[in-house]
Amino acid sequence: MSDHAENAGNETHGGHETHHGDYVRVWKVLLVLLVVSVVGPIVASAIEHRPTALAVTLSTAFGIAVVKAYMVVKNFMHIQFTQRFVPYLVVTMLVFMFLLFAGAAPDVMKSEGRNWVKPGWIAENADYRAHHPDGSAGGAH
Amino acid sequence: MSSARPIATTRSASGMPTGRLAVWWVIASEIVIFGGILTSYVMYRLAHDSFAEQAAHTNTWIGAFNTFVLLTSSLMAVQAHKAADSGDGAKAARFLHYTCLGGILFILVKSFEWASEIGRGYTISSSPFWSFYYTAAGLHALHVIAGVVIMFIVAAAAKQYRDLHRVELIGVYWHFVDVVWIFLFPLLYIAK
Amino acid sequence: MIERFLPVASTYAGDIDFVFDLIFWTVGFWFLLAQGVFFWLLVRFRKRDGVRAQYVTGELKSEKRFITIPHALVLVCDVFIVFFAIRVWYDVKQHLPEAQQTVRVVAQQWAWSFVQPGPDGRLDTADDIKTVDELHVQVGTTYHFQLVSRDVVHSFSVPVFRLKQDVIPGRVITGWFEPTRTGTFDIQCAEICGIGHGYMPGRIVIETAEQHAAWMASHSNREIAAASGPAAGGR
Amino acid sequence: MATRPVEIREGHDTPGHHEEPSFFVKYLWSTDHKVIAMQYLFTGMFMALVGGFFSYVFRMQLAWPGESVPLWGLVTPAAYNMLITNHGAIMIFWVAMPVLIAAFGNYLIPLMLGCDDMVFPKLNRLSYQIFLLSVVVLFSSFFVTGGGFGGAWTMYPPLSGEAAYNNTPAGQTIFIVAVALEFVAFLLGGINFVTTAMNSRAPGMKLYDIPMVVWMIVIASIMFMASVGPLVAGAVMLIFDQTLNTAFFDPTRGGDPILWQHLFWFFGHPEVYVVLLPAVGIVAEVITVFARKKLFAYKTVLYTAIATGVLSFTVWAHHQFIAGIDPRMANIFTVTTLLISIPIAEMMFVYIATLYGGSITFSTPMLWALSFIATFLVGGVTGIFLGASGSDIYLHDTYFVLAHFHYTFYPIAIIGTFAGFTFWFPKMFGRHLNETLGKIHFWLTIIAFNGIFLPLFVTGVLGDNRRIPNHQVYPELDNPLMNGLREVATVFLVVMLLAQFVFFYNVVVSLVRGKKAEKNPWKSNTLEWTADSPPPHGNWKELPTVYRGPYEYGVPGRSEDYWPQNVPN
Repeated sequence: MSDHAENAGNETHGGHETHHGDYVRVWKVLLVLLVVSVVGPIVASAIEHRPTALAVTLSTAFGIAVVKAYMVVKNFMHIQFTQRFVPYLVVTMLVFMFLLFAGAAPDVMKSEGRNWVKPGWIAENADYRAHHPDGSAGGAH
Repeated sequence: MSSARPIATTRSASGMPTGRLAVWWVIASEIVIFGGILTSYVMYRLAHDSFAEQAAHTNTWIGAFNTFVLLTSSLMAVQAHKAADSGDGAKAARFLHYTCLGGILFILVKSFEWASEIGRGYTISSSPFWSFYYTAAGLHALHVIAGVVIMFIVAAAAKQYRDLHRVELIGVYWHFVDVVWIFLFPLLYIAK
Repeated sequence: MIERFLPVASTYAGDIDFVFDLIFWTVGFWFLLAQGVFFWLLVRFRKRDGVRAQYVTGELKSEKRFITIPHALVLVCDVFIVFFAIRVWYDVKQHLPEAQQTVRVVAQQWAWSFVQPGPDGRLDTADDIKTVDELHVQVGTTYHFQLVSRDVVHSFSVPVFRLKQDVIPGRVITGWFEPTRTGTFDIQCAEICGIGHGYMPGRIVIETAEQHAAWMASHSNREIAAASGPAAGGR
Repeated sequence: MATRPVEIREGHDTPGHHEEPSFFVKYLWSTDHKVIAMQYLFTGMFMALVGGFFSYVFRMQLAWPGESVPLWGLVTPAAYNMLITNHGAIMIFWVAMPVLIAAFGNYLIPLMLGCDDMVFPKLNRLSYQIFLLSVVVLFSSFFVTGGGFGGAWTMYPPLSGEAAYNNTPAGQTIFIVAVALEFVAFLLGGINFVTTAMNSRAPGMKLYDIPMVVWMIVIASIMFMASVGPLVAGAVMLIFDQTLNTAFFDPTRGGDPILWQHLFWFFGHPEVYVVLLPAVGIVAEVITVFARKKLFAYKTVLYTAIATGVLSFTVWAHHQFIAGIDPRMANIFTVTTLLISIPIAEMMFVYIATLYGGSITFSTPMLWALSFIATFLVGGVTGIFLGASGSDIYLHDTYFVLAHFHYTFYPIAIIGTFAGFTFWFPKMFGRHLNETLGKIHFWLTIIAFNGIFLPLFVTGVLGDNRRIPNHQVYPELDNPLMNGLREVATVFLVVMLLAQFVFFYNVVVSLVRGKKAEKNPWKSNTLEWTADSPPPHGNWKELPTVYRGPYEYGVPGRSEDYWPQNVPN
């Protein structure tokens, strides 16, 4: 909100002029990306090596979602033709959500932490049991 | 009660038209609403194995089809914006109606999908995954419905060449709804 | 200064009182200074005939000094307070000394029950000693407590220990205390838990080794109902 | 709704549209920002009376447990929980927010920025109507089977998530719906405030020419928008937990109650600053006028407010230190919490420095503003005890916490409101308040306020726990000293509540017989004082142009000691 001081009192309405691009081409790229994001995890499920499969799933599903979202925001919502604070505003909101995640995840996402455990969560979590074969649920460390 | 618009609305000290400015603020406040529920979902998803097992019962093809529908409707919305900018209200209204059609199709597919999920016994109270599945998608669907209703109103005005700048505003909102779905789709359907 | 009104009955109660006192004097000094300056200004610059207010922008470095210097001093005090606060926090909540005894604290609407190991020294065996609203512990012994809730969020508060820890359903939270004096004191619920929240008083009885042994003996030969399992709050 | 039209209109600097509307249209269906401000103000004051009455009932119970309370009767534990829950929720959501943000925001933003209305007048009206609906919904929860919700305003599940635990099957859901509606109202209002402030400033008004109170309300609105989202999502999840048998927060079926606490406090802590900032903004306006002083270091105040706003998003878990979060996280939040004391302390220093070299008149609004600084300092310094994790172990959820946050919220919501109300009363209603009655009201209120909460600091340090209807249940809390202090607090509360009748008497009498107010009775600089008192619909015949900042008092070389923003030279 700092770069519009000089515009005070300016009562015209164009703002920045929006430049319309080739929307159909953007749409075609988006559809290709959609196909990749669906096919990627299917391919991944055929891969034996688990870390590779996970990497393929994550990158095709979420990496491409980010790309798609960026394309929509840029080409359809014309964020680059708004005032500069708008992208900052959007990024700030996302940063706040990341803060929420960072603050809450050590409690909510974990099944155990310093001096506490969630026995119910551990009981249903096969991965955890695989790593802790004694199945102890009561002891904290 | 004044029927005329206040002068305040016509001022533009920030360099941005008031409506466009406001729509971005609406989007900012929506980001944190969806952010709250998706952050919660991601935390639970990463903590529970059962989420992946449950997510395997979702229908990826329906989700993908709905993504296709929303992407296409977004294309229509931006074409409407282009038409409105060139002053062609009738064309803008036509494209807006195509967008509405996309929204309605999305909701119809969604209802069909939900009905079949519920028919197979996966209700909102079946497990935390399904709770999130219905809550997050339901919140999104509510936005789709609201968007369609507003779009019909905007299209009716645009047809008579009134308030053409609104075409862009509803379009920006619609693209945001699209972006939310772009993230919901892999989160709910693909991550198995 | 808390110790003048409330007995000190755990090893770390004195440390928590110390943090309180430290903050009290540091912050109290600042508070009185600020209020003193504030009221002095009110008297000194009250409206008088023929005297006009000065024009001070506060943008000059020489003027800003009056803000930035106290500001830096506040920061120093903050660092000081953070250091001691975290040291005590680490000691009480984060660090867990080796336990000599373990007791399970089960909270429910609206009662406390306590499960202690019987003569075999282990929980979840047939000889566990279960008591309701009364916890017997031995002075000078390091206890671990496992907090379990059967229904809603409660809070296990023992004022004489300066100890408070919420009891969260679905979690087993472990903490510790070491009583340093004998006597009978309050256990309170410090988190609203429904209509009976105000009516779930527990008592902690801190006993000498002999008294505690006698109490153990009087309870261990009694037939005890099956103790609650570790997942009592989770399932 | 965000799609209000923007169109270029030629030669539009004379608001035209003045047909005489009917009473209904003029006062109940109006889109005029001043009328909506009044609606918010009076609804907020009414709610303050309700919240105040609730506090009277439960303080009587605390001082003399088990005895019948006049005007209420016996206080059952269920009623006690309902009273404290709704007292908290009403005072925050239905008093502090509507009065400080919505009422003053609606009234001052267009007037101080020199425009004729908000940018979205109909959205503004809708915002108030939704707010009013939320009031009605909240009240309806008191009369359903099981009574009003009694799980504390923080609504921690599982207590709030299941009727079997809280015994208010209908009240629990209605309560959350009311809160959610209130959020919607303020989201709409906030978008309006922010957009108006960004776009509709008078010609010539640069960012640093905006009066501080407008900045504060705008920053508060942005903070509200940025923080409330997760709680809106959380409220939906909690309502589904209650009604659709989902398990978002139910630990027995894979949920986690701590998640709610994070979602709630992620909003809850910024919310403190959301209501604080408008109040300090009001105080800035009042002290500069009555000390005839330029605000000391305008930019510093602004930057500290923004710093506070940003930092307040990083401190929320200090409400949860002992609530089962990982103890390692508490260390991080201790550091951030003590960090936030720095911008707030700086802001208070700036206000004190503003008084230096002034020519201070002790009028009623000035007394309120000064008492804000004095009492808020108490609230500020006692917060250090609670932000420091080591001492919070003991003090958490005691009356020390309660006294601490009443020493912040009372100055904010009550003292700040009275400062603003008495200051702008001549502008709002065109008449002066009676100064003598105003001072009687001030001294009674401020002394009684300190009389209520200073004893509660002591009982808190001695171990008094919150939300317990009868402390005699606990032997350690049942002694003559603590019982005596509780009685003192209650007596002062009754005095304070009775003192408010002086205020209402003063308002009514002054509205009818008060001295007529001229345009600018306080010789103030800001734009609202250049409009008529009270301003007509459209505010000005010709909208003002701005030439300088809002705090040019006592400029050397001028014959007058003030220099209004709209005067060319």
